[in-house]
Amino acid sequence: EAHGASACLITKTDTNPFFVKMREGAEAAAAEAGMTLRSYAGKVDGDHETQVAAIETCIADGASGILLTASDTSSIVGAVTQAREAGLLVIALDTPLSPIDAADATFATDNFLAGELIGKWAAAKLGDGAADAKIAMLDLAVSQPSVDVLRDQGFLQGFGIELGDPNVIGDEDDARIVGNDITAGNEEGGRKAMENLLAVDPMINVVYTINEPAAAGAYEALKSFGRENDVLIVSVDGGCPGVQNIADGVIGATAQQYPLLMASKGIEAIAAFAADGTKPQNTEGKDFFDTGVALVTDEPADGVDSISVAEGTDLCWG
Amino acid sequence: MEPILKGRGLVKRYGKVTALDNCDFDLYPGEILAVIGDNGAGKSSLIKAVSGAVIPDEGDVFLEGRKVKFTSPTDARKEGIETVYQTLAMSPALSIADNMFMGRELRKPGFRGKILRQLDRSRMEQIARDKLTELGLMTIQNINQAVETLSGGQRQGVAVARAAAFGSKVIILDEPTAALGVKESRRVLELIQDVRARGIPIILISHNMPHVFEVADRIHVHRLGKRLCVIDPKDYTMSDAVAFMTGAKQAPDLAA
Amino acid sequence: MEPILKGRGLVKRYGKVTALDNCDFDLYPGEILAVIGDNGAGKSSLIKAVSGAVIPDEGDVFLEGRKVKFTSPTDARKEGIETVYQTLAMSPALSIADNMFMGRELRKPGFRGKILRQLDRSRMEQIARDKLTELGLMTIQNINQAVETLSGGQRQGVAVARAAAFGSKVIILDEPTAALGVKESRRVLELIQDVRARGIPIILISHNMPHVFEVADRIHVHRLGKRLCVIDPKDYTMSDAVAFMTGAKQAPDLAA
Amino acid sequence: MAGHADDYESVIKTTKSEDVAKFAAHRKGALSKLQHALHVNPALVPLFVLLASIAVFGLLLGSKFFSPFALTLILQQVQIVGIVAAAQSLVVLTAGIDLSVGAIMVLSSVVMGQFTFRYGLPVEVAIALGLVCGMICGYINGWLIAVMKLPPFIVTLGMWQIVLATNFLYSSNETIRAQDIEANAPLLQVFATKFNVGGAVFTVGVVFMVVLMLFLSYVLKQTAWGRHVYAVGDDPEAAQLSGVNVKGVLISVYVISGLICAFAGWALIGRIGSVSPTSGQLANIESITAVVIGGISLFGGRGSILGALFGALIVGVFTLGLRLAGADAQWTFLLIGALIIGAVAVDQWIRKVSA
Amino acid sequence: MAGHADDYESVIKTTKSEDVAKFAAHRKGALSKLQHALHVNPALVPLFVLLASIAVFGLLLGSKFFSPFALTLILQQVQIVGIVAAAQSLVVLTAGIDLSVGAIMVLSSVVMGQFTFRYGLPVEVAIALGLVCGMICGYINGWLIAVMKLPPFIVTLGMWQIVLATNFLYSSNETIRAQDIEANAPLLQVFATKFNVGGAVFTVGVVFMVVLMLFLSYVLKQTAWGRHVYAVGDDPEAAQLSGVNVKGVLISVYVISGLICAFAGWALIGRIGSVSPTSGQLANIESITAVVIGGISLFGGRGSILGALFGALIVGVFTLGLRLAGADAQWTFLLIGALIIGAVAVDQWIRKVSA
Ligand SMILES: Nc1ncnc2c1ncn2[C@@H]1O[C@H](COP(=O)(O)OP(=O)(O)OP(=O)(O)O)[C@@H](O)[C@H]1O
Ligand SMILES: Nc1ncnc2c1ncn2[C@@H]1O[C@H](COP(=O)(O)OP(=O)(O)OP(=O)(O)O)[C@@H](O)[C@H]1O
Ligand SMILES: O[C@@H]1[C@H](O)[C@H](O)CO[C@H]1O
Ligand SMILES: [Mg+2]
Ligand SMILES: [Mg+2]
Repeated sequence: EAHGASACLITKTDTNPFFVKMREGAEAAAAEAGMTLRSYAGKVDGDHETQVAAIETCIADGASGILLTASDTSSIVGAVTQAREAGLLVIALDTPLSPIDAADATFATDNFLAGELIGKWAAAKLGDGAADAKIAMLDLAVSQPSVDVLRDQGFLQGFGIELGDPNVIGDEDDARIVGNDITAGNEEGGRKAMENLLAVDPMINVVYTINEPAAAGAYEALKSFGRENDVLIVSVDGGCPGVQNIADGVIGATAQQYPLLMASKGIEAIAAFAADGTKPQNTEGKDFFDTGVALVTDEPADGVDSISVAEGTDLCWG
Repeated sequence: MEPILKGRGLVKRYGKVTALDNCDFDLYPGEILAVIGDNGAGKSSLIKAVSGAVIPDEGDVFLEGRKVKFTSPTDARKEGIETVYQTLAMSPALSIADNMFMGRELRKPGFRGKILRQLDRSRMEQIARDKLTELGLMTIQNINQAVETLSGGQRQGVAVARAAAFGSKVIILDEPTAALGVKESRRVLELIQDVRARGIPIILISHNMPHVFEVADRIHVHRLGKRLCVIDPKDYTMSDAVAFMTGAKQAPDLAA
Repeated sequence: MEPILKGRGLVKRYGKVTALDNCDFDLYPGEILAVIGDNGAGKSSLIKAVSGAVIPDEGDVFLEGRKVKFTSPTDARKEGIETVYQTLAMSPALSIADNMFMGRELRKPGFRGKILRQLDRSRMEQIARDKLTELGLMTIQNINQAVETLSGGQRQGVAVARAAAFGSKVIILDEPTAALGVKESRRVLELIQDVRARGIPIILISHNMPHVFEVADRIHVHRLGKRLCVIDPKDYTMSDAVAFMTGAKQAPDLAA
Repeated sequence: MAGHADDYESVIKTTKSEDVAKFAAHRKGALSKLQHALHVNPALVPLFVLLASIAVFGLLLGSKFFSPFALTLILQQVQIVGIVAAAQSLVVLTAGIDLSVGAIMVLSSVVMGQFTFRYGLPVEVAIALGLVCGMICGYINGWLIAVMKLPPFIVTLGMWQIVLATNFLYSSNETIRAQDIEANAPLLQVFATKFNVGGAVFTVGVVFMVVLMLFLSYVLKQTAWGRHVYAVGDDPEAAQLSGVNVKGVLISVYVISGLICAFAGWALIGRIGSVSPTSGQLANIESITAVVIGGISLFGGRGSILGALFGALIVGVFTLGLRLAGADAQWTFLLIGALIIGAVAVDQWIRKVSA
Repeated sequence: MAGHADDYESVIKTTKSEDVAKFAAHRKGALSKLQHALHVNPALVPLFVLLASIAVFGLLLGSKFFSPFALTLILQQVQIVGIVAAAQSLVVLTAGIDLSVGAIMVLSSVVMGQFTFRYGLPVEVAIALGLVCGMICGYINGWLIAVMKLPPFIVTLGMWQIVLATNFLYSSNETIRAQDIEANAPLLQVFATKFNVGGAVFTVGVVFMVVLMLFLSYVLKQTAWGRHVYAVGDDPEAAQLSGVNVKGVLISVYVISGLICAFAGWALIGRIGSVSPTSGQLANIESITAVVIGGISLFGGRGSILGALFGALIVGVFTLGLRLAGADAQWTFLLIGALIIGAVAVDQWIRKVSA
């Protein structure tokens, strides 16, 4: 019986609506299972020390399990091992640890796959034009955290661009890439980065963005130069405002993830573990439990599976 | 006669140090009262306590018989008490004119002054220049010089000029001539006498006995944080005064 | 006789202001040289230029006939030139003893001093107390008091005591008695004479003519950034000196 | 008892009509005049650096950089930092520092947005309340600093966290989308309104930044309050003793700073279209950078507010210039670091030469 | 010519044997003694706040908080900030500020790791070079500040960006995994070595932090160099005039600060197991917070370095306490913000009462 047990949710930050939703999902599931939930978050993306301290606190607090979206996927392993040795179930959410089996289980979207989907879609949309596309890459931060790298590289691969080192952003030498800039994952950064790259080449026609706030900012920049209608913006997350932005023509397509699902599944797993020690199983054929990623667009392209904006709206933040 | 400015039972402690130890103090209308005493006797602390610069731990201050509670020098200035502190209280990076008019700037007449609240710089500069010339501070080459570029004596001259220009009820001078040259000191003494002639009483702290005996009407001798005695310079010699303040000689009763 | 400290053609400009205007300067062994002049005449600038506190724009300084280039007061101190600046140069938050021994702290004997580099606080405090007592600065209640809590005069006393304790070749005093009381000033004058008796020459800047005429062997009159003349106090009266320095009277030739 | 024997002081009474001493003026022509100009008006130093960097990038990059397009882009990119830097300058002139500027800006913009959309208040009222929100935050800062006498760094460090957390808690991190604002409350985006002046595109936000700076520059130089701000920054004790209401000045500075930050929040909505609680996280560091590159001393009391405008523009010129020159984000980050040091070194050097 | 008539000064010659003046001592018993103790040794104030907050959380949370595990956990959680705060304290005592501490720490740890793994150097050599790397960064800071006379805020702001970007560029954002380090270069993790003292678990890192603080406290109070650090922070001009080698002191302070940061980088490897180039982004703000909560004045020259240790611990106690009490992250940030202000207010208040 999980009643009375407690669980921890540790996110990268809690200033991102993605994680806010994740927390809401976890809270609802915990309430249902009669468990208490403590949530922790880093101050900024990449704030690794706060996550380590949070894991230690969970151990001190006597929690049964931890849901973790790691900022630094390999450095966190030491703390995670300590928690597991102390008898806690540790589940990685959204971001797999490295190595992936450092956690008891992983409920995640595949961020590389998410990038790949929007890359493929963009290439398909452009058709022959893909050969001489002009691409702006709007990334997250100079520190290049792992989501940043995975999505960026996934997009390029999906678009058909040869990668350099797949662990490093910006080392490709394909002439179609106008440049990379960083957005901090928000509107302000998105707009500025877009402007910078437009100044480099005003004829950019494909814009990859790390997330939907950055995409919204990029759109404002394009709009101020009157180019909002001839540029394809793609993004990742599938948050409700982001999906709405597809309907409004701001974004062409987004790869949708399901933070609520990840969180609720995670809580269920901890509840089960607390009750009788069972551990969750992986998705068939994968080394993690795939909560799925779906491409959302109203302009489906050949060879790329997608769902409509209407479906996306139903599922958004699901 | 009722003192214009009066202190009773003033106490000021700084941690373990007692700077004012139940000290009394009287300034009568129209007089020049000199305050003398050893270094560290508590003279500056006394005038800070009566001018609002420090709030005494105990004791009362009376202005024209009314009990007053100054919580800042601005309060005292509003009552017409103007003080030159030993540290001079100037803003080093600002100009001489800015410093002289700090807190009572002149604005341009008409629209620019009333609505745009624009300062009348040229008038302030002119007045500042005049006041300094009165004091014979003629080596100042540029009225817009920052105060921090003035020599020690020039700086002191500016502070004295400011007090003399604005004091209406009481003017307090804490060692106004300490850094001044012979010529400039003389001008300050003349200025002090001018001010008294205008009917404004003055408190003068000084270690210069000839100056004190030249201009003072009464001399308040301060020792170990309190008023030891008050003497009339016509009845005592400088030697007596020094002997009292250093404790070499028994002081007379408080009288005078 | 060769001057022990000599300046030739010294120039120092601050923006538009010329503080030293091709100034010469001589200090002879064993003498007390007074420097007098109006406020802003450039006296402090002169001694700063010869003690390394400012680097003159032009001109040379000679110590015992050798040309020296001091780039900081430490250079001058190493040569045995000790200066009390007009601003006193104290660290307000540190104690009296810390300030007196700043830059030449005493370490404990043996292991604790040599290896652990531990300071010998009690010895430094004892010495500091002795030096202050010599100066009659007896109102200081606590040798570990921070300098910022001292009265203006007490602070000046500490600075003078420091210079007198450490100067071995030349001691320079820029208005050392400006803030001092009668008793404390007297002690400083006595101290100056003691120091000369030890054979160390002294430069004394002061606006106090009686003091200057009492102790000086020669008087350097400074005016408008240069040496106007040098007079022997036995040949001239105070009135003469004041008249020269203020420009009221034509100065004699440089002689003396 | 005034009779001491040698009445040497009487000599002086005869010499009252002396003239102001005049030293020989030394002038070295044009260079010396430039130096003097720079010395008298230190805001010219960053202006000089700004023009030099525009010239360098212009030469390096040609018309790509030296176009109305690129140059007005820089203005648009620095507008938010520029406005916040105006607030920061006031605070820094009083020897303070305000780490909470960005948080206040964002909270104010969230208040404007949420009050309109969540509570359905008329947009004008919501904006007014957003401005009041900025002023309240500023007042709390000012009160703690002036009355409780706490150090500004600590107060605003604490307020930064408090205001930012409040912002996230209150907004639940929800963005209000640009399209919704455009449809329902376009006044929120008024700072984005564009107009064309000879090929160059300006926005209301840019004009606001420039006018604000000029206005504050006037106030600081030409009014009593302005002089008091300098005096308080220079030596608060001396200011107090010479009759300045130090507490009043400090509180007013922080309130005005809060108000300006709230305006920056409004301008931010114009710039990014939407209301986003995650913006402005670097506004404090960026505004301080602008202020210091602009030659305002962090120790207070020295510098001209126009310098901060030039400082913001210098950073803007470098950022865009380096991107155009092909530096990637990490290299740009590194080079901006070097620029910060370099610009201040040049400033220092010019001042020294001209001193 | 010494003969002026009234030889009033001669009076004094008879009174040489005066005693030190004694004012009536006023004592008010225990409270007054406590006040005096706090006044004389201001580091006691944050210690007092620390003990009070431990007591409060102990009462609130009971054995969950008041266990050897939780209490030693706090020590482990603050060790990095504590070590960096030691470096920061030195700099702040000279009236400086070092924003680059976190970046130097991370770059040094990356150098230690990469030199071992990328170039195959013996781990001892790599560690030594990492320490040298920290000292070089510190030297550059110190040189720019002492010799070029640039403001510390700006220099270290620039260096922060430069060092951090160098770190990212050099490391290609690659983490060196804990397992690899454990297998091949365990010396890198030596700061994580644990030992048990009566149920409480301490690590070498924690001991290092405490010993470092005690050592620096000795050096600052008992050596000439320490007094010079205070003098330079108090009034550099006065220090220069009274014979302190101001440049030398400043440069040495920044070099030592860099060295301590490099040690923090080594300790960081112990703490997180791996070498991660993205760590330490908040170390500057956190160390400054610790320093100021610890009662060291940002204007230099005042405060005790042990205060910084207590400051770091206060933040650690609050953070863990609030987490255990169930506050979520934003509420924790908000309350830590309030704590920062509150702790300094208490400090100020105690000092005022006892002044
Ligand atoms: N802010 C302060 N903190 C601590 N002690 C102080 C403070 N101000 C003054 N004192 C102490 O109070 C005593 C009286 O000082 P005060 O300045 O009033 O003396 P004074 O008579 O003006 O001396 P002087 O002639 O040297 O100016 C001194 O012992 C001084 O050390
Ligand atoms: N740092 C500085 N910046 C600008 N001007 C200065 C500076 N220091 C001194 N001056 C100017 O140089 C001139 C000479 O100053 P100095 O301090 O040498 O005079 P002084 O003879 O010592 O005067 P006093 O007797 O008042 O101390 C003055 O006009 C002063 O304004
Ligand atoms: O990993 C997370 C999520 O996937 C979400 O997109 C928010 O930003 C990233 O940091
Ligand atoms: Mg005094
Ligand atoms: Mg002088």
